[in-house]
Amino acid sequence: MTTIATVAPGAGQRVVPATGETLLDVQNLEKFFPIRGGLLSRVVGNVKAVNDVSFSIGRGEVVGLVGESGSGKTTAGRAILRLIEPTGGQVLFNGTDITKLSKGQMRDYRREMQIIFQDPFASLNPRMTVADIIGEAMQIHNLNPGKQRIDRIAELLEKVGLRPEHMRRYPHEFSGGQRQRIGIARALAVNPSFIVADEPVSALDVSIQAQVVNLLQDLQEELGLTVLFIAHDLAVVEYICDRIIVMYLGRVMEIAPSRELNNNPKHPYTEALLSAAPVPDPTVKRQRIILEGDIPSPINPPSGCVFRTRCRYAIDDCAKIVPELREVAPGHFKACIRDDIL
Amino acid sequence: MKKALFVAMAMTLGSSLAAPFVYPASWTTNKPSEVQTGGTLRTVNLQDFKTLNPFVSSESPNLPDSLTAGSFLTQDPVTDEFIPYMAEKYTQSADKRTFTFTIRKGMKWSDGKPITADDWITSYTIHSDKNVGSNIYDYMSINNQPIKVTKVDADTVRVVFPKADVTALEWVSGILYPEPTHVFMPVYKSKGADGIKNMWTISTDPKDIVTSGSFMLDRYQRGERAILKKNPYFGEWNKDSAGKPLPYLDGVQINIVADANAQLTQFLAGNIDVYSPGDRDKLAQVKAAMDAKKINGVLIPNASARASSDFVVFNLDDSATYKTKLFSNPKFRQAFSMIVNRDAMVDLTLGGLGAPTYTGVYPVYKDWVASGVDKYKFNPAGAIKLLNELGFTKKGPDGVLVDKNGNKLEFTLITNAENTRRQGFAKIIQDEAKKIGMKVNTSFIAFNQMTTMLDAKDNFGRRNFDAILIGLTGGGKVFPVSGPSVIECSGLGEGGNLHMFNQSNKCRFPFETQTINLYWKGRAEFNLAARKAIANQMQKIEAEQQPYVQLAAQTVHFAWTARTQGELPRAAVNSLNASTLYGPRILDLTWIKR
Amino acid sequence: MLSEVSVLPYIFRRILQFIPTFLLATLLAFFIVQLAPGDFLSQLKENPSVRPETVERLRKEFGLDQPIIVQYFYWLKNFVMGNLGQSFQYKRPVNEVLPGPFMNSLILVIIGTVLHFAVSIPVGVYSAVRPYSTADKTFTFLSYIFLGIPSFFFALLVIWGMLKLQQNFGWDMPLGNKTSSKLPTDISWWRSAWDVFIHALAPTIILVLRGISSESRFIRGQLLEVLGQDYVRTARAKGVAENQVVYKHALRTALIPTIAGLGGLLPALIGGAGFIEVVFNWPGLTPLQLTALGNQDIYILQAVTAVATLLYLVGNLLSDVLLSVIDPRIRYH
Amino acid sequence: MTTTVPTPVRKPRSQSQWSIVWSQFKRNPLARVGLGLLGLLYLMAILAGFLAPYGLTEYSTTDRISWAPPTPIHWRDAQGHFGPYVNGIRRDIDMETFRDKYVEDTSVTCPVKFFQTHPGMEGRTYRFLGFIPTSLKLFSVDAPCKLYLWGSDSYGRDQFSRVMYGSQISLSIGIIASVLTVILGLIMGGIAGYFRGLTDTLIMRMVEVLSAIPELFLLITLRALFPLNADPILVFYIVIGILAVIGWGGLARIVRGQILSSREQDYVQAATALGASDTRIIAKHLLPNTATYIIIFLSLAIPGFILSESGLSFIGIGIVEPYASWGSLLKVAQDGGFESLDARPWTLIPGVFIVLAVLAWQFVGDGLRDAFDPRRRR
Amino acid sequence: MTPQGEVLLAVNGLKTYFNTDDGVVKSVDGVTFHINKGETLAVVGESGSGKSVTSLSIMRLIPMPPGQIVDGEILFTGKDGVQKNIVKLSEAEMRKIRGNDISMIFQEPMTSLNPVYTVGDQIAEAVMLHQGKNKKEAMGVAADMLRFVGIPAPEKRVNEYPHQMSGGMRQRVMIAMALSCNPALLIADEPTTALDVTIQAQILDLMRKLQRDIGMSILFITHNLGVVAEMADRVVVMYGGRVVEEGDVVEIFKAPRHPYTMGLLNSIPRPGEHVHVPGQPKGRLEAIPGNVPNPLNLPRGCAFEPRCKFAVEACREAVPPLFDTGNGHMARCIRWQEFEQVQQEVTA
Repeated sequence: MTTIATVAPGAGQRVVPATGETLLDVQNLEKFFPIRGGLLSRVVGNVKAVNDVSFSIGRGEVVGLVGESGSGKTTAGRAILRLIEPTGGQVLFNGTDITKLSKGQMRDYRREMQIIFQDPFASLNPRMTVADIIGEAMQIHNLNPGKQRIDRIAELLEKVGLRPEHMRRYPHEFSGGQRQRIGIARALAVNPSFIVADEPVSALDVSIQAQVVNLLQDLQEELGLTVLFIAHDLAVVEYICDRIIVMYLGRVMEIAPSRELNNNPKHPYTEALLSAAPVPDPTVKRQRIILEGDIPSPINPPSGCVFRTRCRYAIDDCAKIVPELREVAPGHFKACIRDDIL
Repeated sequence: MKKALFVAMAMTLGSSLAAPFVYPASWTTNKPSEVQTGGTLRTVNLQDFKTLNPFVSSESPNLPDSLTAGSFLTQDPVTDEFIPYMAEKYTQSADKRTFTFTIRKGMKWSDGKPITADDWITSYTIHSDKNVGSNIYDYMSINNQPIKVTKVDADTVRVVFPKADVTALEWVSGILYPEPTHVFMPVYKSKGADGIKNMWTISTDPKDIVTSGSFMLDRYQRGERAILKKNPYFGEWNKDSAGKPLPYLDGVQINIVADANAQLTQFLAGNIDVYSPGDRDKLAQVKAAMDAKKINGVLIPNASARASSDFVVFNLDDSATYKTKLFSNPKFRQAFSMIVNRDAMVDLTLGGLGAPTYTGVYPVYKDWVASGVDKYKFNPAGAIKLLNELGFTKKGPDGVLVDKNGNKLEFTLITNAENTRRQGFAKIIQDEAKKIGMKVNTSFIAFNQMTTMLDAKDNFGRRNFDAILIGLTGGGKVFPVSGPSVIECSGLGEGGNLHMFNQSNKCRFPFETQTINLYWKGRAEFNLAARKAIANQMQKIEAEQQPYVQLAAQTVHFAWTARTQGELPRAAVNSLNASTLYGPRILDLTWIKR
Repeated sequence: MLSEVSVLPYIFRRILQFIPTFLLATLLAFFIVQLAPGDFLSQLKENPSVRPETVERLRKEFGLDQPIIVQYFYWLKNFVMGNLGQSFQYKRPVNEVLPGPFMNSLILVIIGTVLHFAVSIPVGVYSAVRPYSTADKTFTFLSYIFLGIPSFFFALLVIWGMLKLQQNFGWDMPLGNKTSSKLPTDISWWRSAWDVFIHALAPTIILVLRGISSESRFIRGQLLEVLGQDYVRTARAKGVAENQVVYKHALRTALIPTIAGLGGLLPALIGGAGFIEVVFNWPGLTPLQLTALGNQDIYILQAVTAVATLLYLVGNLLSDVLLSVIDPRIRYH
Repeated sequence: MTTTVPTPVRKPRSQSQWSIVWSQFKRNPLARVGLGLLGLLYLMAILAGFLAPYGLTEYSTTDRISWAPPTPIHWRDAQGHFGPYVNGIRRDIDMETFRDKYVEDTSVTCPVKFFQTHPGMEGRTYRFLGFIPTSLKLFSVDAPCKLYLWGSDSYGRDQFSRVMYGSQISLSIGIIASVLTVILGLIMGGIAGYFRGLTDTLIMRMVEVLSAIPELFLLITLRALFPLNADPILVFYIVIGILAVIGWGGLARIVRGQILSSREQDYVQAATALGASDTRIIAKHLLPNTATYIIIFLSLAIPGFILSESGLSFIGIGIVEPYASWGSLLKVAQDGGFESLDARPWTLIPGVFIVLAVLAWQFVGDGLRDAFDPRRRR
Repeated sequence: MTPQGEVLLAVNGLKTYFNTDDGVVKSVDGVTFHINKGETLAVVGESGSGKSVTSLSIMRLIPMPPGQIVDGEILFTGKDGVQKNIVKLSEAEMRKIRGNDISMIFQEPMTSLNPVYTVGDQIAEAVMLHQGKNKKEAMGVAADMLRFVGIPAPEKRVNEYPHQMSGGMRQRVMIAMALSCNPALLIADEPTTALDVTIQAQILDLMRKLQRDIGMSILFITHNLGVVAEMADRVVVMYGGRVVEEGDVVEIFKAPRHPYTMGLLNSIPRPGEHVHVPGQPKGRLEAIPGNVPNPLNLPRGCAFEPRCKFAVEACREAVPPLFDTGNGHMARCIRWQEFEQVQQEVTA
């Protein structure tokens, strides 16, 4: 089932293959935010939020994008949808580079690519009813005109586990979990094939998280959606994703199928991340790998490997060489120069 | 001690050499025996003084006038006669053009230097220098012919007028004051006009200000007050009828306040001694405070009419617009005069304290106002009749009269926003006009803007107004009719003259030429009765032609605290003899009762 | 120090940004005043004896015959060299005319600023610490009333009241003006300073009453909000006494917006002092400006505008600097 | 803030933001008082013609009356009939006190009549609710009597009627000026915030310039530029327009800030993701978001402009004859100085109305601000 | 109730209510539990369960009004060995306890430090307040404490402002501040919720180490069961303002006796346990249906009843009592005895 594309070593173009037919292909994606300073407000530096990120996602695949705050995972997710204009690289959707599209052309692609947000409070316009919120997309793209629209909204609400009569209410009348369902219904309104789920459960109460995770899983299976699932919590990602991308300081550290990543992490950062997550079992007493210090500032990231300052395996070369993302096992990629560890 | 002795010796010396000027006993109600010397008179001015320089001062009242003694002659406030003051005597030539003045001996500047003939020449020379920009530069000539002032010898000055003129003595007493040669001449010679202009500012050290008058500057606190102190040399040549040196006062305090309400506050609080209530409200306040014994003082309400006028002037341009043609028709102006409800103006705007006016001679000149000039007094029916004659026979749907060409009887009346009295007059005109179908729009704008309108021309060469409500003030007692700047219709340059209804520099109407001719005839007429007859003739023409539609004149009121003494006899208390700063009194004869 | 390194370029940059604002404001003012019909010389027309050629001569002398833009650049050049031009009315350099009224206005503004903060901070704090108490409600009610009365009319009422006190009780009230006319001329400096202060008091109070009314309520709201902040809870959890919590931990941050508004306060007070200076007969900038407006004494107007603009800019700079002192987050960013 | 105070989830009531704000607003007693007061004042302005017994400029130049005090209303006449009536008045100028003296002429009695029309009296016709021409008055007395409920001015015009008519200008001024300010502020702030870059810099510099130039100076000089024969009321509204032109800066700055921050809001991102156009985002998501602030701004700016109007009258560039506003009526009292306070206190009534209107708007504004602010909700 | 070991703090029948316009919110409604000396007690619950209000009640930091401690007692034995009822103490007495006997750290390290004072100042303030040290000595203590909590270069860091530090560093500062006066009890209100997982590991590690060294008790408030499993000796589970289950940490995780606890445990994905394998059908989490209850509108009976799959008619009628299920394990469920079988079924 795994098709392996050629990896051109050292070349700018790196294609990290997807499972099955490729839907989304991200190549050398870059997003730099300029920092202004000095007397005349000139650009004095860049926040390299996303730096040379490449991966691809197959149709129907659920891919997790994991990283701590400052890793650039949310920026990457939004840059793929051009909600933030990327400063470099390509995003091929069904073979079309959407970064080159005009605003008008992009509008058509927006029907295909949707996003679900983290904060169920901030992502719904408080002044619109549920029907307006879900119907807005249909209005923009002229879908389901007239009476059909109401039916479609009702159908969507039922699909996400709400009742049709909820459509006349306002967001503030719902709980966090219900709002997140509304956000999902909005994303589904245009029948997208690809969804970026940007930490969709992090802001929810524990008992509600499972509901939403289950819902997403059901919808993904039912509609055959392709999902990029962004999260900081490996446990949730492992649970629903086929493959996982681990990011740190704007760069990809490791890409691997979920089980492979969990059982056999190849990158020291992934190893630490897995180790740091607390296990809800008081009888298990693990030896922890505790990373020292903080995540460095993305304005001034370490030279060479960005993780080296916290890496227990770091050697002198790590400061000199920017590690390439390379395949170390079938479908398993890592950006680390050391093969003698893990 | 030594100094006092020296001063006393100087005084006796001075008096032995020269005869001092003795103030007639008739100039004050007080007997010399009652007078107490010392004390400070506290008065008030409505704006900050801007300069101490007599050559550039243009405001009124101003400090240089307060600090000057006067000139060769002075006008007796009671008899209106001109009597020698800084001149011991004077002679007049047979053609009445040349006057020769012999300077009084013993006069001194406040720094002790003698006042000489040179000081008049200095004054004349500098005021006559165009580049100085003196406010009285234009007074230095009459009808473009210069008045000549020359020094005959150290004690004698000759003044030659271009022609015989009844106002010559007024000029001599009121325009040309001597200025200290030893202060100004060196600067004028070295730095010219610019040097003069930079002298004697508000911030100049008071010690450097040299005056001839009874007081000299002690201190000037900008925006707050001017403090004057007695000029020690003045008393050497100015005595009261009992021979006491003048002035009686030690000092004068001129407080500066921002507006008329603040002025009233200061008087009611007992902070100032003299005050002229500007309108009925303030008069009532003063009266109430005096009745309630909050202030111990004297109030003379309705002392006389004011020396000023308010009138409406129309744009009588020779431009072929419908409106100027209408305004140029005397019937229209007569009709307009007949809708001016002057009684209502007096009653409602002036609170009953005033009188209707029909001519340009201010009503304070009781003897000069012609009788029978009220032909076009308030008479709406008469106005309608005249307007009918002009073709305004029917009213439009909005109640405004229209003529057969459909022209509406509508115009805009402008007056200045600062003046509530004029706005009140405009309002009454507007309301009365409306009743007969004449639509008057009112517009209240800044005074500067309004005066600009009088000669500002639009792209078609027309002046851009319909009618303006404005007033005039100033003038002497000798021939108190409107002066040449107001009535001269030709021979004047562009702008700047007050011939408001016609500034085309051409005499459009026969009455214009008639009036100016009569005026110059009057200026040369030395017989009072004949001169009055000429003034009557002029007023008759004015009343018939209505180039300026006169409205109403306010009366003036005087109040002072009981400690303030030395006012003019009641008969002489009127707006012409009262000073804005000191009220109806001569400052030199004023004293404080303790 | 780190702070100085990062603050100085910031201030310098602010000053650079001020220059276009200043130029635009003064140019605009210059144009507007010249657009109005008439000029300083128009008033000479009232005088029957001034001839047209006199007016023309003076017009040339004052440079009023030049195109406006030429006049502006001429003014600007002189301004840069410290020469504010010539006042037409005073016939003196504006440099000499302006300082007096400016200082007088400044007296009101400085006493006003002190009063503004000295009253509004305690009142605001008290109301925030005891919200909905009787005192809080009273302050609120009073501030509503003071916000509702037109200041010029309030000034008239106050003067009237003071006059009645003086007339009926013989108390010597500071009825307008800057100094008492009754004092002898040779008094000590502190006696005359006291005299000025007494006279400045009533106008200043009326001047700042509106500001105090809104500021105290603003501070109350700010403080109430800060008192609900996490770090205030932290301070309480440490066992810090309540008044320390309020004054040390909460007030400083609560005052940040107030200080940010300081920049606007100076010109607002100078502007707001206007009516009150007129009614109270205070020889400040507004009476100067009003007579200058009436007489179209353009260089006075230009100077007042320039001073007001500078004050605005300096005020902004001042509040920026103060903010960086009070709030380290600004200093380091 | 963490969960120190539990924020109760409200019972599911299907309410919009607005109905929540309204229910919050209703809980605030001062806001309720303010709203009630405003209701009364604006009703008064709408019904001014009906409530005012006389026309705006109605007075007599023949039967002259000046500063008449409030007319006493009598209830029981000599015959014992019950019902309101007034006596005729006689005026003298007292040349001792220089004040007008009025004596009731008991031989003349005129009943106060209700709901009378006054055909043929031009000054008294008005348009009821703005369109029905009528001269129906709530109350009036026939000549020769005068009914001055709140005294008269120096021309003998009825102060009560003038206050009624003046309310139309005073109360509309605030609304017009603040709406103008809001429109300008929204447009300029919206442009600056949405387009950013050079446009933003230019607009913000303009804001700075406008706030740097003294307001008084701008008002007086710009006022001098208007055509003279323009209707005074039009000129006055232009002055108000100038006020708005001077005053939009603060609002623009805030609108700009709000737009800059709302652009980053997730729901705006969501709309972008859905393919919404710029226009749609501005109109449906960004501007409505500023609505809260705008409403509060309006309700607090309006009293400011009502006060500004009186300030304009004070410096003589406010509304002029024949029109009247509370500000110009108060200016009459101000011009009278102490005499107004001592001898004719009824001239201060317009000032009371200014204070009331400002107070009421403040109450409402503060109430709205609290109601909109979830942190201030009770 | 048989407390094992020496009781440091005992909360008995605590009721903390808030008056809102919509009615009285019974945030904490009769909560009873205790903490032994040297023990870590975890209080678990979701938003609105009353766990934070409980901790603030212990500190007497409930904003009053609108909050009010209506009933109950909080017995605390401070460093002086005297047992006091915190509810009855005067404000001045309470101030002596806060930061000295009982310290608290909060969820949001970004907002819990005063932005306008240096971290040194803020730590020294507590030291000066409770230990009577002067400013200089207190700053020395502050530096020592920063070193103690593992902040590098503490002498330099005392002069820094909070905004110059990362979230993890700030939380360390908070801990340093809390421990500066050797408190007997540390209340940690979700101290790692806002932190990244690697930083969370650091902080949890630090707290464990510090507790070992100092021997204080910790009241650990959290919603993260993984953190509970790692940190706690005993656990109190709260729901709808009441304790629904209490017991030894191993007991709670192995044999929960309340459906809510059971639901919580089942609904979280466990690291490494449910890893998805492509091509195989995905597993499902067992979610608790329904929503977190509205504190204004709690059911009359068991607060969890509307979401409980085991609910019977009797659950609706009255609030169930807290049943002692043995071994100091208690559960507020009338069907607790039946769950032994259910538990076995599930694990089988």
